[in-house]
Amino acid sequence: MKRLLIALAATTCLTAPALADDDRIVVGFATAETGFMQAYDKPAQDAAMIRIKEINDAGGLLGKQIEVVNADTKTDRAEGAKAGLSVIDAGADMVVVSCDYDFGSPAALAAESSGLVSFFLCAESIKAGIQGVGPNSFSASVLAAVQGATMAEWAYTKKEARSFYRLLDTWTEYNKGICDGFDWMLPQLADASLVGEDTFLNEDASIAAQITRIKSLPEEPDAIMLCTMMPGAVSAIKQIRAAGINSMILNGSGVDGSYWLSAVPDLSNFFVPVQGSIYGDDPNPEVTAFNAKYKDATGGDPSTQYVYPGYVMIDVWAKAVERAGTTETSAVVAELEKMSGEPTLFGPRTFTSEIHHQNQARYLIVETDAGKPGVVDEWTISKPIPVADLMK
Amino acid sequence: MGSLLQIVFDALSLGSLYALGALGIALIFGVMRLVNFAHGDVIAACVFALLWPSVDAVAIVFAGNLPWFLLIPFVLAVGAGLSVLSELVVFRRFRRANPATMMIASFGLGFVIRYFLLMLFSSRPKSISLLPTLSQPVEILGARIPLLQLITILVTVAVLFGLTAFLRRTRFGLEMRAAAENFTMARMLGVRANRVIMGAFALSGALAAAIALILGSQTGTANIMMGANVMLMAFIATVIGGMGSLAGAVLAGFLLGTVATVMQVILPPDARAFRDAFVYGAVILVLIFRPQGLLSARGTKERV
Amino acid sequence: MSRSPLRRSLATPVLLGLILVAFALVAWAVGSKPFNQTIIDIFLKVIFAVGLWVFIGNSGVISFGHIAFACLGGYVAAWTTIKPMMKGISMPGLPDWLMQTEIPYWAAAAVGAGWAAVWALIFGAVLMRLSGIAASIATFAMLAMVNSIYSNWDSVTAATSSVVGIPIVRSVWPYLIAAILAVVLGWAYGISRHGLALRAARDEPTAAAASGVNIPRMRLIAFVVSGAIMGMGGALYAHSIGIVTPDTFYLGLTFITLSMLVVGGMGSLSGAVLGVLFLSSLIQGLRWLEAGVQVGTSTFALPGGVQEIALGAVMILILMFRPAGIMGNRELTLPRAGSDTPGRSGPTN
Amino acid sequence: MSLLALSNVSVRYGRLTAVRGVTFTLAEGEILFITGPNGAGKSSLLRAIAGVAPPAGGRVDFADHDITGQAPEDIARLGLSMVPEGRDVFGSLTIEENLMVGTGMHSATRGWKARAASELEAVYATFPILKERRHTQAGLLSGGQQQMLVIGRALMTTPRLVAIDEPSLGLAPNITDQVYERLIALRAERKLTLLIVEQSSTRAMMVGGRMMLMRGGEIVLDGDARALGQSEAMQAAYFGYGEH
Repeated sequence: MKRLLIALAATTCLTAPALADDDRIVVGFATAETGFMQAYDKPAQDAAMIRIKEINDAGGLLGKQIEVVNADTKTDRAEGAKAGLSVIDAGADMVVVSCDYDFGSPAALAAESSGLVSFFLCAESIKAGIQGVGPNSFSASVLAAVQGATMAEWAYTKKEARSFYRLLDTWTEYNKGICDGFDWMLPQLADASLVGEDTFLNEDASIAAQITRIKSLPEEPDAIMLCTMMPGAVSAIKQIRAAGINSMILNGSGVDGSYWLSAVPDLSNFFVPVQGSIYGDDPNPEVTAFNAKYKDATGGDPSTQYVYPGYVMIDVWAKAVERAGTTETSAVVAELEKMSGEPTLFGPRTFTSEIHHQNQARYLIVETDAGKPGVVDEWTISKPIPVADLMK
Repeated sequence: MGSLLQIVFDALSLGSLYALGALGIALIFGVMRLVNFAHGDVIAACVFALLWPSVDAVAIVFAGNLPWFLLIPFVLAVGAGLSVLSELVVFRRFRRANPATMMIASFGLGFVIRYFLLMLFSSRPKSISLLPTLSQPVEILGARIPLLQLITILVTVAVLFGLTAFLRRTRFGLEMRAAAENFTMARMLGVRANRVIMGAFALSGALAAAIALILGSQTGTANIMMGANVMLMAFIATVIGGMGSLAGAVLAGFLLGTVATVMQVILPPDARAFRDAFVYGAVILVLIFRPQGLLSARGTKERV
Repeated sequence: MSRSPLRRSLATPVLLGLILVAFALVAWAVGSKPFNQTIIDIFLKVIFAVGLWVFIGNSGVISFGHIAFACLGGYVAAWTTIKPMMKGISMPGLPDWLMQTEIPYWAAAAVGAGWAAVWALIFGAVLMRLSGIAASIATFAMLAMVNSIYSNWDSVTAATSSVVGIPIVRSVWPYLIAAILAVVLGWAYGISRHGLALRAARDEPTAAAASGVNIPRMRLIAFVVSGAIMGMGGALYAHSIGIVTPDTFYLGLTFITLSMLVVGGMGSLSGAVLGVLFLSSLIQGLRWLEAGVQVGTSTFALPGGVQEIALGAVMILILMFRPAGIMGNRELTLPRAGSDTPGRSGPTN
Repeated sequence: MSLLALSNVSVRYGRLTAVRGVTFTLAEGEILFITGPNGAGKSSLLRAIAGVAPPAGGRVDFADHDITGQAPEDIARLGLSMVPEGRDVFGSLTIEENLMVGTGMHSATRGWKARAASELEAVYATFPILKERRHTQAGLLSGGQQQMLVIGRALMTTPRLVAIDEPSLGLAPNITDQVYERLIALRAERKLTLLIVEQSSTRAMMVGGRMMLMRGGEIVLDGDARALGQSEAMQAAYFGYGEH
């Protein structure tokens, strides 16, 4: 890993733009190496590097070694645009951009206007793709709405939840996406009802008023759909449980990971959808093998499921390049759009000319019981969420 | 009845946080006309002091494992120490600067602290189980109140009483109150400027640490931005209360907490997201009708 | 004295304009896309800092709220330049006539300036009655209010989500023209009757009030002019990266622009412009160091995050040793004939 | 041996020079009145001596220490007590608290509490109204009472020199008399040195002692108060006849 980093650093010299030539395939990472997004971009990027190394070790892509160039977005939009332009100047054939749509899109737009394929590391908004960037942009993750819909349908079917409470943190689009998917699914579930809803802000020091509203319900809801993300999520969960509310809590993937569980000791009845398990109990043994490989490369276990999309990204892109026989944008995009249920380590992936994102996906359900998370089930929503509903 | 009581507790506990924050800002403003934007970052730094620097997702708890009777003094000392250090290294050299320059300098300092924490700990929020026994609910007059909420209110009341006693009954408190009102005059009476200012910074830092302990136990996370929201509200409370007036700052802190809680309760769901817009609108209204604040400190000359 | 005061003070915008042109020429000569983007970013910051200066520098009241006007301008760009079909999806609540509007970016910048000016007039009419810290806090409350509304008004601003589809302008020239326009506007305001009266009121409030200067009204005029400049900057900012979100125009941008103004020296227009150029160069330099610099055979790189820490430290140091900023209330002018030092015509405290 | 010595002291605010090249000495136990019209630089001179506005040039010695540019609190601790113009009472503190603020500078010496208590009684004896309202917030006092308070507060620090800016401002004439009586008594008891700024020379002529006249930041006359007060030169200098 260290040698890899040195190699990366050496290729990062922004002042000497290299010209693209046919002997090299260059992947440009315009991601956050510093600032807030770094904690989200780096793990997925490490996973992407693992897949790149695997491909290079196996003889490369189209017989060429994949090279990497980096530019730091500093978790800043204006810097993001610059970073995108830098990696393009450095000869990137494909541009990888920051995990979050808001922070990744300036670089993706730069790639789009240069006619290059761009991939969001793990953005979960419908905009991270055709709708928000252009026809050459993709996301490696699954839509947030699918997470909300998955949790609603699964809790209804497997846990017989009938009364739902919806608590939305209006801080980000990701949070709203989860609740949008939940809203789409709920009316399709016979005799399931929404008994109340409320909003809060991630940075709120206390959500006591919101909790009081839940407690004033005639009876505790079966499930609380909590649409939020870190860091406010921990605070909200802790305060809900501290107030003595024991309903099951449904979440998006953003709260996956055991690193924060010590904050809410003995947390139970808590459910998260994940693309793969970091807890060593994934039904697919290859995922556990990947986790070991990740540990070798980075020195630590994956801390959340958001490591995995980085691996999937290089995987599907490399397959498309291989099939197209070139890195030329239109050919690669055409091959990607042909993928339907393409198997990957972390579930099948589908891209169409209408949507470059997953509007239906297999999710593992992780339950945290007495402070111990573990995979308890697997669920795929009964039908994909229509693009029209996602765009509303 | 039960739910009304609950709302009262919600408002009081949120107000407590704002009041403690406002007090920390007003203390320093009083003695040196500095609006200290680094206060929020001192709060965050106090929480991170419990952890060992590492950029891994899992927090390496270090001082956080101390028993409570050591943990609390430790955090208070960190807050006070960091705050005094900022005065020694930075603010001491701005005594003669105008308040705008000082304000920007304090922002610069906050920036440095924040990015230092970011470098050591990364932006990923770390979870810590601080004083976990406080997360139990308790039953009071038919309302189930989280124990921590109760403790927050009690601690705030205790801090307020303690601080009042300190300011009223001790010589240092007397000097500090005199200095807060007219710094130059106090110096002409032999009050040592550096000592009083350092004292104010130490107290303010300890108050930041108290907020850090409450926020840490309440949210279970250490996050580099965690002080920002409290600080902004506290900052506003200080002004509404009448800059330099400690009683006003506390009063306005509770008022803001109450307004925010009540808004959350009475606004219809669609408007709830706009809660903060209403709160800030109310702030502007208060300032229009009482530009000097609710309780303006008598004799405090404003220099901006 | 042979030259008139007007002609002498004319040297200030001309010199500042020449410096900006020089930056643009360097960008054009280097021809690197990211460097070009860096220069665009600097020009945008110049617009913001000059906008801030028009109000803060002349009135002496610190405003934390001006980025709200940039936000208003940025969203005007989104409302008026995105293709109607895309707007229908992301912002369905827009009125029909606005939905159908599609104007070029420069027109959007002008409309953005006008829209921001209107709101500056409305907010200003209320806020300008305040002074001192109360005024600063009220402007901050205004920023927070605008941010909260734009972050939640789903149908018109798409709430917190990025509004996309704003045509991106990557050429450096329009930004150069806008920055020079802002400088000229700021200069013209500064030497106008209103600007002079407001500065007099800043330095000698009692005397000014006694001589019949209506301070709130003078401040309101400055507020509106500066709001318009900020609105123009906000619209162009949107065109420089192609997206807008409410949190782009919040505390981060507020503090960086304010810092640039204070470091440069908020007493003078030259301070506003040079503060931007100085801090931007410093930031850029530190970023290059962070990315790694080849020294002989070894690469020297600062650890990530050092740039921000160093920036904060340098800011503090400058303020420590030059509390009135780099320019110390002086304007950049041509040296006067004779032995006089340059820049004596600036406002003094 | 002089207690206070100024040599060539000047004070500037920005480009404005308020005091230019003032030189004089003041012996222990002496009483000096500085008079002069508005804007003559009297208050600026006092502020420079007290260390509030450090002199731009020159040197100030007090009690064998060079106090030029020293912090106000250090100067106060050497025994120079200053009563600035404008009744700077601590409005939210009670009268008694106001009086006690300055006693803290002796807290390192033995028996200071007892001495502070006896000083307090002495001040109360001079101004009984202060004792009556001892627990009232100082901000609620009338102007005259505030003036008594600031003078009393200065005396509480057992100073060697008291510098007072316009002690009679806003005081009823009979109270002014009491204030002066007390000051003169203290001068006799403890060899207290007095430096008093008054706009008019009337009081100086009544009390006697030394008088200086300031104009345009400079000392234009210096001599015995009674002799000077009656001279033609005084009138001319005060109003600046014959200069323009």
